[in-house]
Amino acid sequence: MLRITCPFCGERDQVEFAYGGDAASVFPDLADADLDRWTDAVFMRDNPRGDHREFWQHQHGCRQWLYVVRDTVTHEIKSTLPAREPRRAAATHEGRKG
Amino acid sequence: MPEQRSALASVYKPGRVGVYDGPAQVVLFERANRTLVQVSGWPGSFRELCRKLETLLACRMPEDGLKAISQGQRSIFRVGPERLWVAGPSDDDLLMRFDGAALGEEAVVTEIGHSRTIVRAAGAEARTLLNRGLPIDLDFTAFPVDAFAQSVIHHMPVLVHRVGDSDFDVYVARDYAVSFWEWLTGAARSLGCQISGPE
Amino acid sequence: MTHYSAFALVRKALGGNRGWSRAWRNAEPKAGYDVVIVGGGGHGLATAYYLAKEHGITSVAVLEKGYIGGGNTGRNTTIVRSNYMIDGNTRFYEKSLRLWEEMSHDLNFNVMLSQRGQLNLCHSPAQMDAAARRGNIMRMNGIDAELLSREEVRRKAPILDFSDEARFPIVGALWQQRAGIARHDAIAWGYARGADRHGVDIIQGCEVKGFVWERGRVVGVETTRGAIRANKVGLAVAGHTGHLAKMAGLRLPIETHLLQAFATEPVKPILDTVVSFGAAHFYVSQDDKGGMVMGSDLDGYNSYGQRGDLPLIEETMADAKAIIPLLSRLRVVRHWSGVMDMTMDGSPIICKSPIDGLYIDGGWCYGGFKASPASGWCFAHTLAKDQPHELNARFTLDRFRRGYQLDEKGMGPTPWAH
Amino acid sequence: MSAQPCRLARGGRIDRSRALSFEFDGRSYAGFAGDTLASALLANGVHLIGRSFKYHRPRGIYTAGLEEPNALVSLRRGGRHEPNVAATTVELFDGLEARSQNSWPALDFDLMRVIDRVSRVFASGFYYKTFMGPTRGAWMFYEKFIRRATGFGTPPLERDPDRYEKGHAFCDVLVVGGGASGLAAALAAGRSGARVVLVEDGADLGGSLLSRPTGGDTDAWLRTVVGELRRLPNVRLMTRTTVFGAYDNLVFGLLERVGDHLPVPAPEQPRQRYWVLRARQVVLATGMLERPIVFGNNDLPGVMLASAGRSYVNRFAVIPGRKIVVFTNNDTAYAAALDLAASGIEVAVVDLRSAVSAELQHDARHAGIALHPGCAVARANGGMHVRSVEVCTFDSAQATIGDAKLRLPCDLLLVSGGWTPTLQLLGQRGAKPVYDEKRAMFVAAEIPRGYRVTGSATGEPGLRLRVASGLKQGSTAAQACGFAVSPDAESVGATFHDERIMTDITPVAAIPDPPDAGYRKKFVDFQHDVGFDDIALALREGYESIEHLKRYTTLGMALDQGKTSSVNALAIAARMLGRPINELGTTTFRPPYRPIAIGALAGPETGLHFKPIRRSPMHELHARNGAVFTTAGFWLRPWYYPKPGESPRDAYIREADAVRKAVGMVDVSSLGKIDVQGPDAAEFLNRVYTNGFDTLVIGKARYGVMLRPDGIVADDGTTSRLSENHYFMTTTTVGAGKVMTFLEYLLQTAWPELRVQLTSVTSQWAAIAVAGPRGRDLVAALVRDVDFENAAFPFMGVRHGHVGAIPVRLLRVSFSGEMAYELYTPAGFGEALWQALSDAGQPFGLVVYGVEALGALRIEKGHVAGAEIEGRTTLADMGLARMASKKKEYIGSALSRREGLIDGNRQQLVGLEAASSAVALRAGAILCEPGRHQGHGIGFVSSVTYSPALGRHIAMGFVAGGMSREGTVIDAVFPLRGEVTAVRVRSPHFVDPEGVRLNA
Ligand SMILES: Cc1cc2nc3c(=O)[nH]c(=O)nc-3n(C[C@H](O)[C@H](O)[C@H](O)COP(=O)(O)OP(=O)(O)OC[C@H]3O[C@@H](n4cnc5c(N)ncnc54)[C@H](O)[C@@H]3O)c2cc1C
Ligand SMILES: NC(=O)c1ccc[n+]([C@@H]2O[C@H](COP(=O)([O-])OP(=O)(O)OC[C@H]3O[C@@H](n4cnc5c(N)ncnc54)[C@H](O)[C@@H]3O)[C@@H](O)[C@H]2O)c1
Ligand SMILES: Cc1cc2nc3c(=O)[nH]c(=O)nc-3n(C[C@H](O)[C@H](O)[C@H](O)COP(=O)(O)O)c2cc1C
Ligand SMILES: [Zn+2]
Repeated sequence: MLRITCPFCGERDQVEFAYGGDAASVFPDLADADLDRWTDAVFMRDNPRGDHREFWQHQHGCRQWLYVVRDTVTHEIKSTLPAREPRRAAATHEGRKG
Repeated sequence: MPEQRSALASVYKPGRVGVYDGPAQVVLFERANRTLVQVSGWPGSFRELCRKLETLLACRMPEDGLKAISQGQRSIFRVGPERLWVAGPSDDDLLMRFDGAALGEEAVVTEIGHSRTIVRAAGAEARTLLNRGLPIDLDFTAFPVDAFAQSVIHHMPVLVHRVGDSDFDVYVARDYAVSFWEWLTGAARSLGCQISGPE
Repeated sequence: MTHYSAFALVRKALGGNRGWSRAWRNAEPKAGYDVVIVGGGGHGLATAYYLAKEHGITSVAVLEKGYIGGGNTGRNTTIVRSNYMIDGNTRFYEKSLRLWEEMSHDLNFNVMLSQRGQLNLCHSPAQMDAAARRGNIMRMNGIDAELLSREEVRRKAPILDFSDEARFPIVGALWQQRAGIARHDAIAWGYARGADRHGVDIIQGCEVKGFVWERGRVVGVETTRGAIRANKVGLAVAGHTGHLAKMAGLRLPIETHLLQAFATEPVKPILDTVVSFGAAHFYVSQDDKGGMVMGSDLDGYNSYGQRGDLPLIEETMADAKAIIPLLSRLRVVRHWSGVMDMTMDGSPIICKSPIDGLYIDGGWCYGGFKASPASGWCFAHTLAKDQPHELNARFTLDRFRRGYQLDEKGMGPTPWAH
Repeated sequence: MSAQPCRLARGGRIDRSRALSFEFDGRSYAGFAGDTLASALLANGVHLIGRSFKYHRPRGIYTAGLEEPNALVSLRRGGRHEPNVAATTVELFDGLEARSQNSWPALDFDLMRVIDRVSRVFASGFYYKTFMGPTRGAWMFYEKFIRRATGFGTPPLERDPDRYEKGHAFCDVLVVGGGASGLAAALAAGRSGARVVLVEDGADLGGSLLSRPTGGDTDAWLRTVVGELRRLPNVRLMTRTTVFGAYDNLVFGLLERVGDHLPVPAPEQPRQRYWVLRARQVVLATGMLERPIVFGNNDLPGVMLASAGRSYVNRFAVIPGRKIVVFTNNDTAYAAALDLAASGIEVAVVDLRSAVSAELQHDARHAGIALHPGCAVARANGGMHVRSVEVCTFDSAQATIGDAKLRLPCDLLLVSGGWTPTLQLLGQRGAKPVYDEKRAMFVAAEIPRGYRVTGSATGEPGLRLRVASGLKQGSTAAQACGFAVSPDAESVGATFHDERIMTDITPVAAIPDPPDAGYRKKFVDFQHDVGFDDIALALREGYESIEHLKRYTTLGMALDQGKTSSVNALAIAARMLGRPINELGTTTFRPPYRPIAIGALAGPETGLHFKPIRRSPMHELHARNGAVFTTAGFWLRPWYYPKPGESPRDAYIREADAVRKAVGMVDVSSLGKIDVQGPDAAEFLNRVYTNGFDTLVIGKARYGVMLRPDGIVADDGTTSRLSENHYFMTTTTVGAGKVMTFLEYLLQTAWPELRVQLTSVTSQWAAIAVAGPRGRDLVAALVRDVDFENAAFPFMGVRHGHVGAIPVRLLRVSFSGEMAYELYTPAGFGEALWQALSDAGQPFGLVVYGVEALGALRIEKGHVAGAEIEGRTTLADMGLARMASKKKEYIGSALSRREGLIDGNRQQLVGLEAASSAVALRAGAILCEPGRHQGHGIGFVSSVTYSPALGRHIAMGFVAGGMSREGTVIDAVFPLRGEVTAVRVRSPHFVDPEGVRLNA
């Protein structure tokens, strides 16, 4: 069973969480109507064997969306952050893309 | 205000659950006369909001999502990074007067008093009982008095609050209340359980 | 090679069973082939077989990193059916079922196709409507289907929960008599033996680690047993499609997820059909040995780990008991899992890739066992003719960009929810 | 009831003061508390227990533990019937009933035994080679017979009356195994203060110590250690509990057998309890299991593992034979030989090794044991029970066998082929063991993080060292959890003198047949009847990978999962292939460690409690009003309210009709409700809905549609603006959870800069829709503080008022197309509001209606619902293209412009009506051009109802070309019932297309 450490609630069973999939593909800005970029973000995946950046929601807990790095072979969770934080960080560093 | 009807009204039957010798190891009852208000804010201004609440309620605000602050009849849970639940008796005039005006622009107040049913599980085996469905470590070292956790029991979202050495309050969504009650009393059968009248 | 028959069994038994020959040669890799198929599962082996049989292409190697049939072919719940509704899927899966029906004879290898019928249970009027639409499409395409009432379902499988205790009472079912189960290992071994007879090299313990390139074109593979050249390289590696495609620099509309399966102790026959529960994603059949073979949902997160976990195990066991209460005291003797290539619409991909010389057969999700023969048949066609057969014409990679998804479940691009 | 002819007068760990009676195959026997079914049968001289899986060979008791391959019986009756239970794992209770399996007509006379005579035809994989003719579907004919022949025991045919519980547990150190090393580990960890859970499969603690003679120094040690463990409050001892699986992140699945040792579980107690245990460190003290040697007729009743013989005599005071031969390739079996000889039984030892240590020779001579070194048992003789063994000379260096030397008469043959550490749990974690040639055993190689192995599971046979390693590993595990270990933690090291150390073994797995001996059956996997020859055949045919070998022969796939057979199979295959064992590798260990009942894992999630039920605040009232419920997700919703004798169809038609003619009310509390607040709420809604919400004025509601990112319609509902920054959104019942999650996803992952708060308030509000021409009159009669004039409270208006003291939020929205209001009130007032409406409604002709009538009304009005929003349709497909704002982008807008989504050939929503009022329409029908009923047609019928307003069946459906076909007649084809119905395409707005009624 995955035990995910929610930065707010602590280490919890997987059953409290909902999976949100690949966190590496980011939606383009809504104003960006480029079909290829949207196709890429919505349909295409790196699907790595190893570290995978992904979203989980602490659905039955604080309801935060978390940004998790997890190994897809060992299932070991390497890190967990509130999703809005890396996004914020990215926004200030490289300018907001979406 | 008219009286709220308990979601458990149709299934609540004080008395023993199952047959057993000796005293009950768990006592269950509904805490019917409680209410709940949610106050949310934003990262930049949440501290400020908490300070306002502290003045208003004359009590500290919780720092984390692990431990509630209880004072008198009120308990305050930080259910999210910028979100609080304030629980109190249903005639708590302060909670009834909560609104944006009292707390300012940076607060979002949502009345959720009808959305949860609150059940008390008390007694030596209360912890055993809850752990039949609750995936949270209730050991005293990990979950002392006033600790709380939002989690899930048999697919039903719950908030569990330790209110005493062997007393727990469970907040469950109202539409699940009957199923939760059936689960709870079912799981209690092997422990020796008494249902007392609602509080 | 020995022809298999009851007569041969008796004759060889009299000779102390010493007279049997190898089912397939243990081939050593050659320097090059016309076609190299990566992946020795049902799909890869069927492709090799049909390349040789239908297209006369016999300079073919199947490279398998482990042992043939050890991927999802050897770890699935073996349900075979052709009850697909979306145009593009329907006739492909029916072709597959027809190939299944000929397979034992064609291969001279009993794949034990048991057309015992499948019940797709419905628990609400809305589900019955959806089942009707599916069944009608099947019938219009010459595929057998029936809509059963609760009472008719009870006659087929009296051990399902028809009591007042059922949380999701059975309203009716969609029934396909020609659906059923088959022997998982047999199709790998049968196709291997068939392909071998045509001269195909089956090379086990040979993992593809990269591609050999020439002028932007794939002209072979790098393997743990050296480089092997090929005019065309076909991938049929199931859950590893994304991983191999990445070696070729391709991003695919695929995520790898794990799916579990369960087998119980064997008991005398109690369930004569395949049953799929409509109120949860759960399916069960009783195999010929007597064990109940069961499966349910994905574990729900990307994974290449071939092992499942408790949340889904509990869920599956609860499903099993909910639909067949009598299973309560039967015991699970083993549970295992496979890694699957889940596409963004739940339908497969059989096409030329954007890279010259590289062809893809993948995205089978959890439904590719039944597809093995038609997949091999169509992939062989695509490899041989350099263009798709009309049956796999819609299984393209660009359907996502173009907006022609084949979303049988209407789930959208959340593969873990398909 | 008979006496127990094979029970020793003294000794053992049974309770002679508690005599028990039990039945096997209808005969009564006596045993004692503390017996297993196997030991009690042996005490009564019963050795023949069942027939084998494939060849129906007689089988007896082979072991004294859960690794038992042979002695499978059926237990109990009715709903408690259990097939395939190993008699060695059944604790005896009074009145126990057991039956043998797989024989007909009787256990000692089984007709299917003929198969054994022609067994070579049924060699491994025979079914792949036959049953293919004469016709193509021939297998369907043969399969019936095959299925009847296989299958072992019979399944239960009644519902299981027992309950199952689940528990969640947490600890610092988990110790698996309650033998000497496990107890030592638990003690060391426990003394540090760490929270320790020790799990032992058996009923008693002690593991292999319990198989030693009673009264020795180990018993004293055991008492001390267990005594102290019981006193430590931080240590929990769980017996009769199996760790069946080691899962990710040090989470373990445990099964506690609470009531299996009783005739029926104690009152209110469950039969079994499934535990999910999360540990921080784990110590595996799982011991090791003995394995057989393979030789002719080695499956005969009366052949048994040496350690089992030792257990029976010492633990159960049973003498399993009067004249015993022990056949071994190592030292450990001498312990059994000596203990049995000490009970006054005649024992001979046949040892494969020519050189047996002087010490052993001395002990044997002293005990009067005849020793035959350098010899092998080549065959067990006897029909239903071993009568003698054929002993041949054996050259252990070459592993070659000589001629038969002598025939030793005996009635019990004990075998020891070496030991296999129990490493299944490590294997489940993907840590494959490696073969140690010298010790002839698989030992742990890589040890996963958090795991430790101790005791004989490491391959260490000496008791003193096992205890020492247990203490050590217990301490380090506690330390790893941050607990300080006191110096005395390891002070209970055992001081007792050590026993026979297994230093010397001649690793021979199978004894070749002596020259000119003729064909002999030699079994490797007893439970699946897989023999030596089957392995040879599989390898000959190229199934050389160890996994192919397993699958082709079914080796190790039975209930015992090869616990006694897999190492021998490997050794035999390695020898045949001329390759080292390590090169072949092992097959994969998978959970469960021992078979686990489905019911146990389902726990309390069964029957009506399979999934919880969500109930509306008015649920009880509906039930009292005779509602028939239907499911929507976890919700139960009133489907219709039949009057006595009324059919479902009549009921919904009556209900729908009354709404159009007077007024009706329906419970819509299950709709998802989301409170949306914050300065950016308007902007947020603009981004997630296809239409605009910033322009919505305060006090008004608007219908909105959301797309998935891929441009397909996801959900719909109304959203009201309560104040500048406060919106109240509703969603569909089934879509509620998904929508909430997706909105939070967008806010937190994509647009964290938006200041919006979302709260699910689905449970907070009861909701009632009142609809019909007299709806306003009814509502206005109750709500006195709102002006209901059309101008003051127009269509799509939102107001706040009271019914008596009950606060209500009123939305003038309409799903039915009638003049309608949705009334929202806090859930605890829902019943009171419903009752008030109900009471006040009589004069207005109020009817209550369910979701079927709701469906009828919305179809008449052309509103889409779940059958249309089915995950493949676009806004335009549903005729809602006008809702796609052109002024802004929103989620899904970019991809909704893909060519496939704007393809002119897409199927689009239309209304359909039966050409004649006598004809019924059906949902799920396929729409076709007249007479061209092939392929996928040109569309399908999504929703159907009988329209009371139109007096005929009407439908919604999707058809290529959509409304361009208006007025044409096409075929609705339903081959499942052989029906073709002509239908006319028309606007889906069947009733009041201008909206006169709802604006009235
Ligand atoms: C638990 C479970 C239940 C299922 N139930 C059903 C069902 O009931 N009905 C149904 O129709 N389908 C079912 N499926 C799906 C079905 O099993 C698969 O879709 C199908 O077997 C795929 O066949 P394949 O030949 O493409 O893949 P596989 O059989 O997985 O073969 C792919 C092979 O490629 C090899 N490979 C991978 N990478 C490399 C490399 N780099 N080099 C060389 N070789 C490589 C692998 O070792 C593997 O043997 C189920 C799947 C699972 C896991
Ligand atoms: N002559 C002999 O009798 C002899 C010689 C050499 C070795 N041995 C073996 O040495 C071992 C003794 O060493 P030990 O104290 O380390 O082991 P043990 O066998 O005494 O204890 C292991 C215990 O672990 C329990 N166990 C194993 N897997 C379990 C699981 N998954 N869940 C719950 N319980 C589980 C078993 O029931 C057993 O009681 C014995 O296996 C014994 O047979 C015996
Ligand atoms: C249809 C089917 C039935 C199976 N039945 C059994 C069984 O009765 N006993 C068993 O041990 N394994 C059974 N297995 C599982 C295999 O032993 C094995 O777990 C599976 O092929 C996956 O391989 P792995 O566990 O080696 O990774 C079955 C597998 C399949 C696909
Ligand atoms: Zn959290």
